[in-house]
Amino acid sequence: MTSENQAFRLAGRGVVDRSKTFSFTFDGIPYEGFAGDTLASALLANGVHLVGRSFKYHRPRGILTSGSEDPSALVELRTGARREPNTKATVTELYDGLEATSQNRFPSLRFDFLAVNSLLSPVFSAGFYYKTFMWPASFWEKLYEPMIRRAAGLGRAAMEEDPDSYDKANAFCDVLVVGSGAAGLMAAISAARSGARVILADESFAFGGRLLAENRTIDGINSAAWVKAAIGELSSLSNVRLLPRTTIFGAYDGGTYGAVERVADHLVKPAPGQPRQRLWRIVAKRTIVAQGATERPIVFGNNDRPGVMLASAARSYINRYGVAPGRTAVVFSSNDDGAATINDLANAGISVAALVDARPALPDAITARAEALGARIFAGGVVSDAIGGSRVKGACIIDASGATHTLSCDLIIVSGGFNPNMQMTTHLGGRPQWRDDLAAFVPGAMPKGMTAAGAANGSFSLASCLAEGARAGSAAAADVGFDAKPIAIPASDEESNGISAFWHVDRAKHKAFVDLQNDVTAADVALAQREGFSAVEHLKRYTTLGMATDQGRTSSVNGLAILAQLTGKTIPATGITTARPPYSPVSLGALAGEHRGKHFKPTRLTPSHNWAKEQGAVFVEAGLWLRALYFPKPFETDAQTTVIREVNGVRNGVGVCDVSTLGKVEVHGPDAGKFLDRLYINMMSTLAVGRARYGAMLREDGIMMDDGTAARFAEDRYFVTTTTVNAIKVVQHMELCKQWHWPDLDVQIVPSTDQWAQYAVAGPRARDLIARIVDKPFDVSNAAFPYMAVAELTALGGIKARLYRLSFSGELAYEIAVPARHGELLMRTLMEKGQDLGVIPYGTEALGVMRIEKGHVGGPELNGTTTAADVGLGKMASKKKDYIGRVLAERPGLTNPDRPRLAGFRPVDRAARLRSGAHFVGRNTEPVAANALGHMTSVAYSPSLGHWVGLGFLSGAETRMGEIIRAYDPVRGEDTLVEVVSPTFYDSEGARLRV
Amino acid sequence: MPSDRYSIFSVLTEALRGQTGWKPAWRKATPKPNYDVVIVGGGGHGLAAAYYLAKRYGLSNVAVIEKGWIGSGNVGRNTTIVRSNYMLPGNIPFYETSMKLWEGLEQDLNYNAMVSQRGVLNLYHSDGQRDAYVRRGNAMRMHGVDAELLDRDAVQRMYPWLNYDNARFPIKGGLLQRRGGTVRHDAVAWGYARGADQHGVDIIENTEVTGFRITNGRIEGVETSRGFVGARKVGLACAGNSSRVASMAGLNLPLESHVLQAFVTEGIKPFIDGVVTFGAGHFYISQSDKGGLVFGGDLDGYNSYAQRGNLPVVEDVIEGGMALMPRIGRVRLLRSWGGIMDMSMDGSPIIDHTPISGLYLNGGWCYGGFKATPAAGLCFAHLIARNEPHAVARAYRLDRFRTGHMVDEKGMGNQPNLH
Amino acid sequence: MRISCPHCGERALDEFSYLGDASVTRPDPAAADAADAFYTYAYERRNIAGPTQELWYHQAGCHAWLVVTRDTRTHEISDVKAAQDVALERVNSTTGAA
Amino acid sequence: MSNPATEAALNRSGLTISRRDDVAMTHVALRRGRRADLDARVSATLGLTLPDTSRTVEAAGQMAAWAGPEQWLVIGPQEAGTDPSAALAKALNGVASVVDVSDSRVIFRVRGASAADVLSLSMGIDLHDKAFKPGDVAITHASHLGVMVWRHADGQGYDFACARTYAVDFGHWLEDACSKRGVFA
Ligand SMILES: Cc1cc2nc3c(=O)[nH]c(=O)nc-3n(C[C@H](O)[C@H](O)[C@H](O)COP(=O)(O)OP(=O)(O)OC[C@H]3O[C@@H](n4cnc5c(N)ncnc54)[C@H](O)[C@@H]3O)c2cc1C
Ligand SMILES: NC(=O)c1ccc[n+]([C@@H]2O[C@H](COP(=O)([O-])OP(=O)(O)OC[C@H]3O[C@@H](n4cnc5c(N)ncnc54)[C@H](O)[C@@H]3O)[C@@H](O)[C@H]2O)c1
Ligand SMILES: Cc1cc2nc3c(=O)[nH]c(=O)nc-3n(C[C@H](O)[C@H](O)[C@H](O)COP(=O)(O)O)c2cc1C
Ligand SMILES: [Zn+2]
Repeated sequence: MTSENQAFRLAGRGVVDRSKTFSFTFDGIPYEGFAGDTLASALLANGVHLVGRSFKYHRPRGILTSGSEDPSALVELRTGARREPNTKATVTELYDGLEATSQNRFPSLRFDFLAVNSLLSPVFSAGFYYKTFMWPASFWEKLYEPMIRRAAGLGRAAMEEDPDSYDKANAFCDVLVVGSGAAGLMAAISAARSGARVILADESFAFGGRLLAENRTIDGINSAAWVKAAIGELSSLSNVRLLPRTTIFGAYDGGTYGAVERVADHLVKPAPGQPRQRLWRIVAKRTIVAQGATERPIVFGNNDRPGVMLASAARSYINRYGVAPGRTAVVFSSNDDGAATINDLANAGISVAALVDARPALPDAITARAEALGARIFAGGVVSDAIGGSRVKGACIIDASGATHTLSCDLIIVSGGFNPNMQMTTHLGGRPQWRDDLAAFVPGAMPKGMTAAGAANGSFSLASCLAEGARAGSAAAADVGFDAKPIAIPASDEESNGISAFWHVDRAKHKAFVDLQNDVTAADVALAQREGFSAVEHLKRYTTLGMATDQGRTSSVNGLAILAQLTGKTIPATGITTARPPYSPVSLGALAGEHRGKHFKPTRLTPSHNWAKEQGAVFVEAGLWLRALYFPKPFETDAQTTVIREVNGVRNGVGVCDVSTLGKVEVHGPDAGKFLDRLYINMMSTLAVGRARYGAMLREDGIMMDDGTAARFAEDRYFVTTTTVNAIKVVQHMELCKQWHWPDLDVQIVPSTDQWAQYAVAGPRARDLIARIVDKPFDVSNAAFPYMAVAELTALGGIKARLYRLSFSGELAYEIAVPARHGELLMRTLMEKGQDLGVIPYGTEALGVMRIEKGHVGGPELNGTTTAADVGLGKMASKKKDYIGRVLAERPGLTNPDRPRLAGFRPVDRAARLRSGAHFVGRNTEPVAANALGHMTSVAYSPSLGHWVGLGFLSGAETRMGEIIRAYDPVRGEDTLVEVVSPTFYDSEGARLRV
Repeated sequence: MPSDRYSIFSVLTEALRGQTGWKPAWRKATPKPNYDVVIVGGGGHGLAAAYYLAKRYGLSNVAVIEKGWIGSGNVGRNTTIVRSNYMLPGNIPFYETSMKLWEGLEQDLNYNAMVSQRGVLNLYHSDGQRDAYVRRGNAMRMHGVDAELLDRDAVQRMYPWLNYDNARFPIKGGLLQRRGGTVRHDAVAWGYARGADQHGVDIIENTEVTGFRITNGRIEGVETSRGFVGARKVGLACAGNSSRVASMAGLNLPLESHVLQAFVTEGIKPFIDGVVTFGAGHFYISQSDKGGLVFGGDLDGYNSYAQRGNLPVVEDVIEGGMALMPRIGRVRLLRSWGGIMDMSMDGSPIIDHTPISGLYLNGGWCYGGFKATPAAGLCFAHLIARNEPHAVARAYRLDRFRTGHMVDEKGMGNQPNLH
Repeated sequence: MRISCPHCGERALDEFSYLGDASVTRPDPAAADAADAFYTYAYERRNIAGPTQELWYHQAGCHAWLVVTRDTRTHEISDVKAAQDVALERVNSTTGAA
Repeated sequence: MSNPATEAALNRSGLTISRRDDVAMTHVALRRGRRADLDARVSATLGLTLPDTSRTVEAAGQMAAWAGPEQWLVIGPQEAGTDPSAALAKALNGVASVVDVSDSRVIFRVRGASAADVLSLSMGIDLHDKAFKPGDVAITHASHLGVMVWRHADGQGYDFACARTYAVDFGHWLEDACSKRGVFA
């Protein structure tokens, strides 16, 4: 059923499904098309050629191609949160309900204010902005640049979060075939028949490449029917994965390819749970690039007018989509393939007004056919200019003698020859090679494992595509060990493909565009050359040629050919710009996949997480961990109140804090002690079994790396902890020391962070509580289990446990650990059994307050630039042994006594608040950099002292005790007088933790 | 009369005569036998150094020797962010000098490199990050540099469409330097080249330095792919190739070459006004005057001399982008590329003498040397002309690692792939 | 890039992390020139353009350190060994010589 | 699992996901130069030979999985009142370092004929029959999460051991991979 309004739909042609009519709108106007159409073919079926406006001059733009190379048929697809700017109508698969809008125009596509830019184009030449907008200087920020920026870009990004989901997947194969034209299909079949694992991907929704677009015969049947049979065979094989709608966009090291599959782009929106697109990482032992070739236009006057179309595109619209791209055509070519388009035009009932070919002589068959069609033949002629505004109305032709002819037509078909799609063969650094006979670049030296076949390889005849594809497929399979036998090459009809290199009509009267999207004209190329931008890469950057969404697929070779003419160099000596991934643009959503929003990074939960959540804990991100920051009571309205309560609860009673996030590592083996001696600045081999020791580690450059404790459970069994943030880094460092520095030490390292739920139980009543948790007869008295004692025991009635008499808070404290699965039980039991003791849970905020009160260093002090001496641990360093970092820690810059050292600070006005990040300057000096003495690293309101306390680094800290200095914080508008004091604010003798 | 001074008048005049009167922006010079100074490397730094040598230090018998086309290195492939929001006293005055030079660049060069001070905003997501930014902001303010601390609401007013509500690492605020922004990268190279050329500097392209002539510990000139070129002084400004070039003089530098990728999307109508950096994922973004979103992230993480990277980092960077800006999911990546970073062992640069008399080094710029271009050029010129470091570049000594005077903003130590 | 871990087989780049030059080893801390040697070891880099031996860590896999021979111009990997094996050989050969 | 829609999707793709909470896991690391002794003692205690390559071996309800060079995980049932690691530590004393890691990881089990197809979409290793055979084990990551995976001897399923603190995230990923991708692969 042909809809009436598809006035340009051809009866009986194409592979669209006429039983499925789809409605769509363009700029709000409703149209109809068929399943199997692209937006472009459906628009053409309805006679719509004007689809957009160009970037700089806002000139009307139409549909130049039928593929992913299109520079001008860009639309905004969909609306609202799903709006997709710059979508190529030529590859947008039509679906029922599709909505598209033209872009870069105001107020409408036909009447666009900024089209005046076109009048100003003599001023807006390439690079004009570098030469102007400089006076007066202040106008740049306020006027010129905002103006330039407003004009930037084409389509508009959605305003809201992308509502669709994206997926990632991995695939492995023996042979990856990129492209499913004649070459790709034969490659896939020959490789697949050998049993190799094959992936065949094509960016289109239909397999077949040009075989669908050309009216050809293979093995006696129509090429589209042949494709169907070939795909039928491939889909029956279990060793083949077919990926339609999938663009291989980049080649990466080690045979890795990036690909994007448009899973649901042909639907109004994805089905529930279905991703919109999927990123494939394909690992291929061998890859066959069978991506075909892209036709290039010829540069002539007004060659950007809607109605100017590539010959191959016209054939696609006729043969694949059954659409007539116009009624009367002028064909302008430089090669047989382009010229032969008159056949397809005529078959579709399009009248051929003229065949203009830059070559002085044409093959007889073509001449004869043109004559038979009644077309005027201009051998050795050119189309100098298109006539018409928003649609081609005619063509200006200059014949071989120089005479001018004007013909009317609504279609100008152009063909300047083909550029193999070999971009991906250069992604890993290869350079393409020039072939004079084809007037094109073809793949040069290929990366390991990659070959090219068919038009991508410069083999343009169908017969050679079929043969080369088959050969490449079996060679690839054989290469990776399959018994690949040569397969029969199907017979194809004959063709001629002569070409002469022709790029640019220099007698054009109007602007002649090289890059249609970025509005780069032949004159711009000449100007750039005149101004010295004559290296291809300079040309590109100065004029922006080839930098638009099509990446110069139809323009860059023309541009460099024109440049070569101007400089008198050959094209290969002129060179070609570097191609980069992606081969065609890929949505950011697909590249991000599912890792966005809350799932941007994994979340790590502590063993007491569920319990803490029940308690209404407020959580904080600590690296990948979620930790309880504090546990507010319903009546507590601010965090400060809660934290003060928690600190007081610990200092006066007992509190429990989940410290399971500490990195934990089992270090075993006869040489474990020796090994740890080399890692820590202090001695660990002398630690008695059943005891723990605080230790510090340096990086090899002498700077503090981490601190923690080491406990010794047996002669050959240590258990060390690291800070939460450094857990992974320290294990990696230990493995390096073990495997690389000292492979002769007999030591085994087992990361065990997740094994243990570990809780600090702290406060004067901690012993009472712990005694109720550990199993009898374990004795927790100070005498039996003193400060820094450790033990393996059981708790909660037979559960394996470890007890450490360690204190971070400065109170009598323990850390008790049970296997993580019992972590929640332990927390609940502690709370239950401690009820009468007034037990409370406390979070990392209270933990932090107490460590600052005690003057323990933490993350802000161990910031990667401080030495052990800087943070007050200088005395811990053993003089009797070597350890990582010892030698370089002795460099003068690190031992200089003027280095800022750790000190404590309290506000002179005890009611004042301290802030970290403030800088210190002398009380009576200007707060300028030259007078800076250090900075505040950690602050807390100390409930124990009733005022704020701070830690920080201060030059000459030892000699400034008691001095009053300024803590200057201009970004927060604060300036506070503080007194320099010892960093230990609370129980400096440590009496409380030894009771 | 050819138009060699750029102005609105010359542009209009040329518009009327079909743009035929423009001269090449710089001459295609061929090497002379001898120069006072040869600069190796026609990137931003080499060209700027030559310009200032000629303009400020009166040395015009200068050549810049570039192995490819000028600007083919990192100056032509960076994310164009300029800022002076550093933390350490060794860095702030230097980068602020650079910022001031940027601010007067167009008038100085008579070339519009589109210095665009639309603000650089560093987001923070935790109290610890906030405090580190406060420390930095305060240090800047004490050096007379602008810095503002924004809370979450203020950030939301500037960029309402960032991910505030459904974020793994919620935005808590940011440190803003309003004077920061972007500069049109290629134009920096071209503008300095044109300026240097006008002061008589020879810019010699497609000529590779292949060795050094050194006699009794003194430099005498450079061997090139076009023969020997004599020079009393030679300055290296080879960025990612510094080690390779210095090794020809027998030097082993505290540098590693790493690949950093950058990305641009299809052009879309402007919506990101300034530069935004995402503190919880390695990601920074701005929008170019053409409309492309220009962004980058982490190093690929291995030594490389190939100007390209691999897929995992592409994904990683874009995951950061989507986490921060969920509205860009349907915007498409247009192109990705890589540059070779001369990563130093503390993340800060080196502008100093080498042990070879007359041979000077400008390197170690890591992924932050674009913003430094004017000051690096100036300080390198000063060093070469006066034989002593410029006051604002005194911390950038080559021997600072030996003596333990590192300038390590990030605290990552001698592990350049972690900076 | 894909690295063939001798223990795990070929894996994607994102399973590994990189450290640096494997041709240098931690100097003797007791030597007279230790300060110099450690400076060179920790800071100076040969940073070769071409085949290099480098230390990689199979972070997301078996936690082995590897010595990977890789060309920094092409990223092509020609050899991978377990670092511990290389180190043991080094230790044995020096003790053997002593 | 938790969500009925997921459940339905799993049913459609013929998959089951379960969590094995009843296992004991012991990390065994060779002490230098004691391989022969270790083999002998393991054989005596567990009745199996520790694999040298990335394989699993099973005997009498116990499984030993290669877990890195010179390291293994011994996995067996967790029974009240017994401590398999303690027993193993005693048996291997002096020839291996033995650590109870039963709680370090959580084991998820995916079974069903299409398991490989579905999981291969999202895992970084090749799960094809020829590449990852029954009994093979791999330490790798899936969707940013570290995991040790082995294929069941009958080829019909996989066990995934992931770090306990990431188990919630990992469980989500697994459900998601198996349901959503199963339907739309
Ligand atoms: C992706 C990326 C993003 C970045 N983003 C930013 C950013 O946002 N902000 C910022 O401040 N910095 C950024 N940087 C860093 C910045 O680009 C560099 O630090 C800076 O450009 C280096 O100085 P240069 O311009 O002189 O280097 P280059 O432009 O690399 O110049 C060095 C020149 O030396 C030449 N050369 C090398 N060897 C020889 C030889 N033997 N003979 C002759 N010539 C030779 C090279 O060809 C090259 O042209 C980024 C870098 C990259 C790659
Ligand atoms: N006579 C001539 O001058 C001439 C010139 C060129 C081509 N041709 C004809 O064109 C055909 C060429 O056959 P062929 O097989 O080499 O190419 P093809 O153009 O038929 O097929 C290439 C296929 O690759 C796909 N593709 C391209 N890049 C891709 C990517 N990155 N990812 C996924 N898919 C991608 C395309 O969608 C297309 O389907 C032959 O029929 C040949 O005769 C003729
Ligand atoms: C700030 C900036 C913006 C860019 N914008 C574009 C662009 O709009 N289109 C484009 O094709 N390339 C763009 N590029 C990338 C360049 O084309 C090119 O890839 C990059 O300069 C590296 O050079 P190479 O790819 O030739 O090695 C941009 C580069 C930079 C640094
Ligand atoms: Zn491994």
